[in-house]
Amino acid sequence: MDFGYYPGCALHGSSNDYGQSVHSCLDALGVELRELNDWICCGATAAHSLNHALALALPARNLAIAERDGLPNLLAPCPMCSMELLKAQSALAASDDARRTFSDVVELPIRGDTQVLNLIQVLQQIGLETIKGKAVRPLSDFHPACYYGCLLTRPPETLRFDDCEHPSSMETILRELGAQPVEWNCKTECCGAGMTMADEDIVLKLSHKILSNAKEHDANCIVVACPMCHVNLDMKQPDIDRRYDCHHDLPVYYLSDLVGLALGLDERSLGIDRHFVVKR
Amino acid sequence: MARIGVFICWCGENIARNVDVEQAATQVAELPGVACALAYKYMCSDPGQSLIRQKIASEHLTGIVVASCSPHMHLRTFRKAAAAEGLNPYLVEMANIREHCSWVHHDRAEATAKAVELIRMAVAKVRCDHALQPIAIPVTRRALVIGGGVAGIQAALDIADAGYQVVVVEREPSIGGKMAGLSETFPTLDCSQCILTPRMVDVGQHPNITLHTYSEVESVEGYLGNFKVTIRKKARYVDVAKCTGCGQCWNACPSKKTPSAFDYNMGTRTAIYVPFPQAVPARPVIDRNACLHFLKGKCGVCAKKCQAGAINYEDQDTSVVEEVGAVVVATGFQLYQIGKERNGDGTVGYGEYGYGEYPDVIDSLQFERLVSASGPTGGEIRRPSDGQVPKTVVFISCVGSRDNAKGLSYCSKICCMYTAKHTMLYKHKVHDGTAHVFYMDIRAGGKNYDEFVRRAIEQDGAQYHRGRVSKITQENGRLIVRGVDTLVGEPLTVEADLVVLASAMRPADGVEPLAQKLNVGYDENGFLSESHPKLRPVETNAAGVFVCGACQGPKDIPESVAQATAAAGKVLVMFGHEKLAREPEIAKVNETNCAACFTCVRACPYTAIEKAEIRDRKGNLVKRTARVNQGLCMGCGTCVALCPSKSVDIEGFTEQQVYAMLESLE
Amino acid sequence: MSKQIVSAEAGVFGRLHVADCYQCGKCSAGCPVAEQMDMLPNQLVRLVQMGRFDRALKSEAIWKCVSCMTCSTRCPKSVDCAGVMDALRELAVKQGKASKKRLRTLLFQQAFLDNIRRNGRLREVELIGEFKTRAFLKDSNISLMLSGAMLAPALLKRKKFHLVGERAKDRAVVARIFEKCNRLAGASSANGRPPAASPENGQHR
Amino acid sequence: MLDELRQTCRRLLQDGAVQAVIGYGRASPDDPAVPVFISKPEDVDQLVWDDRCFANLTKYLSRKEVLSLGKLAICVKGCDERALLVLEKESQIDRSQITVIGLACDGVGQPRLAKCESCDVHMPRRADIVVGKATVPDADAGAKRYAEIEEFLKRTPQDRMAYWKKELSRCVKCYACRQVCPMCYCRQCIVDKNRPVSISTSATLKGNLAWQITRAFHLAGRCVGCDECTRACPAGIDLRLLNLSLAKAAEENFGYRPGMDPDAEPIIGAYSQQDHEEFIR
Amino acid sequence: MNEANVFQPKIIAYVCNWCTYLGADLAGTNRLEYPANVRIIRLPCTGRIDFNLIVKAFERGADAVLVSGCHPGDCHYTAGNYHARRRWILFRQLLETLGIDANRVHFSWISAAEGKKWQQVITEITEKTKALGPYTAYREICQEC
Repeated sequence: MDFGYYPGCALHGSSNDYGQSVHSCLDALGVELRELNDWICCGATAAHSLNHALALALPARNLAIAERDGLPNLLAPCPMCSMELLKAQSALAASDDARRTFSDVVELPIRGDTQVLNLIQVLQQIGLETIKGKAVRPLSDFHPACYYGCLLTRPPETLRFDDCEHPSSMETILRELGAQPVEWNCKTECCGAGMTMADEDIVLKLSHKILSNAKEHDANCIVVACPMCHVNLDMKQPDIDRRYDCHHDLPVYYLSDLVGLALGLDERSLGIDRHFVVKR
Repeated sequence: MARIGVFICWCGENIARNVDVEQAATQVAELPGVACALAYKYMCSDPGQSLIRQKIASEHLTGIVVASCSPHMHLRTFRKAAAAEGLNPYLVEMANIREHCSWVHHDRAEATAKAVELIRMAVAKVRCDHALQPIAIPVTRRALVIGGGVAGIQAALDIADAGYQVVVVEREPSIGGKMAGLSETFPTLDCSQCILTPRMVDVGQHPNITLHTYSEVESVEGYLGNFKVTIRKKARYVDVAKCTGCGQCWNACPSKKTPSAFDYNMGTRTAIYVPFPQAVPARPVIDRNACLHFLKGKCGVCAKKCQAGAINYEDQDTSVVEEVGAVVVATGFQLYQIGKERNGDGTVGYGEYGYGEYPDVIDSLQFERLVSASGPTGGEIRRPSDGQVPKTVVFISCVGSRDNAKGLSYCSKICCMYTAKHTMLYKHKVHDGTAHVFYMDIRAGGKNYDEFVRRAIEQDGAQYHRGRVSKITQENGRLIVRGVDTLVGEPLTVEADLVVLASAMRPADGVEPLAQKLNVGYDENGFLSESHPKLRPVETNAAGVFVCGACQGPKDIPESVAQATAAAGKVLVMFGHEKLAREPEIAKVNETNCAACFTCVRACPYTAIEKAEIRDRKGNLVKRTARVNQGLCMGCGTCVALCPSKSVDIEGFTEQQVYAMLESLE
Repeated sequence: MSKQIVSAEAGVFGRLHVADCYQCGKCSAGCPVAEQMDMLPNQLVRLVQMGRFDRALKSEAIWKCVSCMTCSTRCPKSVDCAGVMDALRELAVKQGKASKKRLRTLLFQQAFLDNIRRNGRLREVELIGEFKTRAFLKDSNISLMLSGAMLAPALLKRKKFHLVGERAKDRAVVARIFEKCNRLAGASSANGRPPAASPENGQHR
Repeated sequence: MLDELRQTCRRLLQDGAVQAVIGYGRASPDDPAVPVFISKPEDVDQLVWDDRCFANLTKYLSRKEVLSLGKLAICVKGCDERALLVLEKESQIDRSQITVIGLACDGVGQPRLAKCESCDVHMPRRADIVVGKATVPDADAGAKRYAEIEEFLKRTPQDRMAYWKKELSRCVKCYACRQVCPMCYCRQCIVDKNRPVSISTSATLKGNLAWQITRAFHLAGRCVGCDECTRACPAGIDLRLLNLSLAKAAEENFGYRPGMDPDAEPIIGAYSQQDHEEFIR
Repeated sequence: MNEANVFQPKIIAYVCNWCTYLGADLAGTNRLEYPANVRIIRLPCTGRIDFNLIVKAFERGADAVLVSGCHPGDCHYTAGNYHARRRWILFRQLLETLGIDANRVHFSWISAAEGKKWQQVITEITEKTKALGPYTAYREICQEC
């Protein structure tokens, strides 16, 4: 089984630990990732805030490359990338005009039928039974709060993934691997996302709320499937502790981290040792 | 020689604004056969109609065209006016220059040109009209009422009291409907059961009423005045004739844990049960899915306890056929199923409110049972999760209604009132409690209605916040309600012990297949369609079938009852005649030309065409032909399109008329 | 002025179903940053409905929005409230009306786009440097300039970024995409940032 | 085979099982066979059977003067026989009163008619008496059934219209197509109605087109493909194409071939909720 | 804007009395503007709409014809629209064979609640027909009388 792979800027940059984790984990599952040839940035919030056309064109270029190179599906582990790709795709699907215009803009013909997948969907396609079959270490020590953030499920009509108010797909996978996910209330609350640079106060406040709620519901770690969520909850956690005078002390794992651990990989090969908050 | 009068209506400014009515009159006056053409401000008004009548007389008109609104609006009106002056009403045609012209085309020249053409078409049509006589059909003076809620009860009693036989069909084991489960009613706060149960008893005991409970309409045949209705009586496993309603059986039944549908799952019941103590008939049924006898093949306690020997485990569904002349549909409503109904793209509505996840988030009918003296808590307000008395309750309006994205686009109309009532009932029982209401608008039109809502706010201190709630979560046994008060422009979070969602009213399950059996139309939401929103509010387009209550649209008890009486009135008007007059715009076979291929017989949706034989005086077969049963034909014209030799035609829409209209086009 | 915008922008906001909003406030109720907004999302939609772009464009709230899309997801009328925020931001920049106080978000986003235009992919170190310099030049806020500087060693230690970063190979096509999109968006310059975007210019009107 | 046919007919007439036999006879040696109506056993020698017996004789079953001959036997080829089933479904004949003599047939005409090339009913299947033996049709005979129309439909719409304009401009409204069609049994044809005139009676292109549309569509789901209309047309218009296109539509959309399956419900005057409607907005 | 210079197509709409006619009424009640090119001929049901009417409309110079009625399952007469649908399936084949432009014969289901759809359908048909131009091919046929 192999998948097309669109890492996006984050996984090649400051969230390369996520990239490492995804690679190691899927490798262990016998999945081959075929990275998109000369992909470009999806534009993220900046594009859709400042230039509507650009917000369609940048992801459209990537979709067109995937079509050109014969990749029927594309794993985009970053939900921002994945949402931008899907948004472009549904805009393209909606009108012939748009397809023509943007084929012209991105200088490649585009149909818009690539199947864009997030990390959870890839794990689902690999199959719970397969993963379980390869697992060697139960995750029974882990009581994760599974955190979906905004863009894994929103906007629902574009993402068409899980229940946008009460998602449970990560819990399903982790529970199968022996973890005991907690029920909590901030699964889909926003952590402040792209405001990390521009407005740190918002990020600290929102992320603090999320960490606190996870703790109140007896989680001993948080699981994410998003590089931005990880930055805000992990890298910013020391700042949050300082600002709000508390000790959350909650390690934040990528979903692929925990699946990788269950598969018997060590923390180092998954890049967990490079996180800011480490398990004591 | 045709002498057609054309009457062009201004409809105030509605038509005159975009159509130059005077110019149109001048132009159409030139058309062949037009004797006079004139415009007037309001043609449907009394003076307008008088004008038409006067011209019919003075100009010796042989047909008239009224160019005004949709024929669905006023064709009847103008036909009546013509008839009053002695002109056959079927010599009246309309040109729809309002809905199809002035309201949709804003270029005056274009609209005027089109109006003239529409009138020309109508003139062409009316020239081919001929006088028709209504068709007389016999009436069975016996009515069927479908649904035994307050509307059905009212309609049945009114008809029965007038001296006619009524058959009532109710799907549940008892009549009473939703009202039987309500606590107190707005705006008087009188007890729902106290008003309703005596009426239920009246139905049960009325000599003119035949009651089929736990029964459903299976099929409907026939037509206006002559329906044959097959009713399926579901197996009760209790012989109603033998049973005395003593209660020994349900008191002894060991299976006690079935959620009570009557209590909206807020309480439990036994496997053999009456839905509520005041049930009519006060006879139990056995729920096969809960009964140990059926599930495990043992038990039989009820049969042992029953001294009347009324328990019959071998009972089967049976069918009865009732012949009736009129049908009243009063199938009522159900609540929008929060979190269970899917919108267009398949997402489930209102996950954000946690209904079904958090036990203390309930809907309004569940709250009714919670405050009802006959409810599972005996009228004490105790929340489902832990039985505590909730000190803060949040009521959320417009759940499922006025919500195109997740629910139904319409306003459910009664929720504002019942929510105000709920806050009052709550405050009357929990004096130190706080009731918050999140609302978008307060719609309290009705006698003493707005006063009632003000009382909830001013006297009982309900906290009303204008804004919708975005999310409900649960922390430490309390519900965190994240809303907004748009009037102060601030987000607002309330910690509540209980949340009540004012869920929308929508038609009861199964109304659509029923409507199809009855040939009654319904709208996209499943509400049954009345013939005319203003002038024929309880009639339907299926002759002899009437509607009342919430199956026709959201409404409260007084309105339902009023409409039920209106429907009963219409039935009685029908029953006041020995024979009924039917619109003659139906199919007619040219029997001489008919080649008797009988394609029409195969196609007719009403089996209204039969194979007939024409014989000479000696009884020899001359020819065979198709023939229309005037009582059954509804005038759809399917036969006309299928007949290769056009040996069948439909009055009012004849081949000649349609071609004349086409020919008249420039 | 506002009338002119209405006609020019009616299409954009029309597509977002702004007219359908009946002001229930659910967007504001669920917004994670509503408390920090000078104007609530529903109020902004109302201003757009009224054609009062002057007020809406100046609001800080549009720059507080974290694009989490909770508003659009829960809107009972399917108004794309998050899309309205995007459109307002785009318009504010185009008209040079972006709130001075919220300059930083805008500067960040512009620096972000400039970075992609040049490199095809984001080069984080370059972006941070550029953003901070631009921000410092605008508001001389030394603390932002320094903040995060302390983070750098920690990130380096964790090998969490390349000092140089990577680039797409075919950068020419990226530049052309930017150009074409600017033309599509009706902007006059080719960098995702029309000249009028400078907030000072906006203030002089 | 001819002897067998004559003997069969003679016996039927002698026994009084029928009062008349409708069959083929020869008027002149060079022309196609003509219908003959044999009432006397001694006249059966007038009957012929060869590959010039084109006519579909079922047409005469709805003629008053023929019906007045008494109980009838009729000679049909496998293709003509399908018409009997349609007429029966449409209450036009009482099958129990008619003796059907089926003629085994390997095709008529020299060269064979187009319809014979794709014929899959060489042997009549529901005749009371079958005379002769025919070859078994090729397994793929049916595959070529719509070849001509499929070929025609490959042309552009403009081309098709131009074709019909040219062809129909020759039509003289002689109604021979109607007169020979066994399915045209209306007592008064719609084209002969004058209130209203739905089809212009003059032999102009407008009237000719309207007439041919009407004729073809009235045969939708009914035409058995005997092609008598085409054979009868003095202007040589290939009416077969129109009939074929509707036969194709009937088979493709509803799996229905008129006159083939006595248990199949006729498609006109019936419907299915599953009928496709991708063309409807 | 000289109207005379702009081709104004003639569109004839055969609609059923109970769904599409009421849908068009609703478009009026809601003041939904659309081009004035359509002429409605009201018939009880799509079941009544014969193919001859479509032919006749073209003979009378129509540039496009619309046939519209109740959605499947919603027929006021329960099944008229199903009969009609079946006929149209067959009739379309005949039109194709004759080379009659399928872009000029339109079928739709428009319910009494779909005023908006009526507006859209009429607007689209009008625009489409304007783009196609007058139906000269058929007019030529008729001129030869």
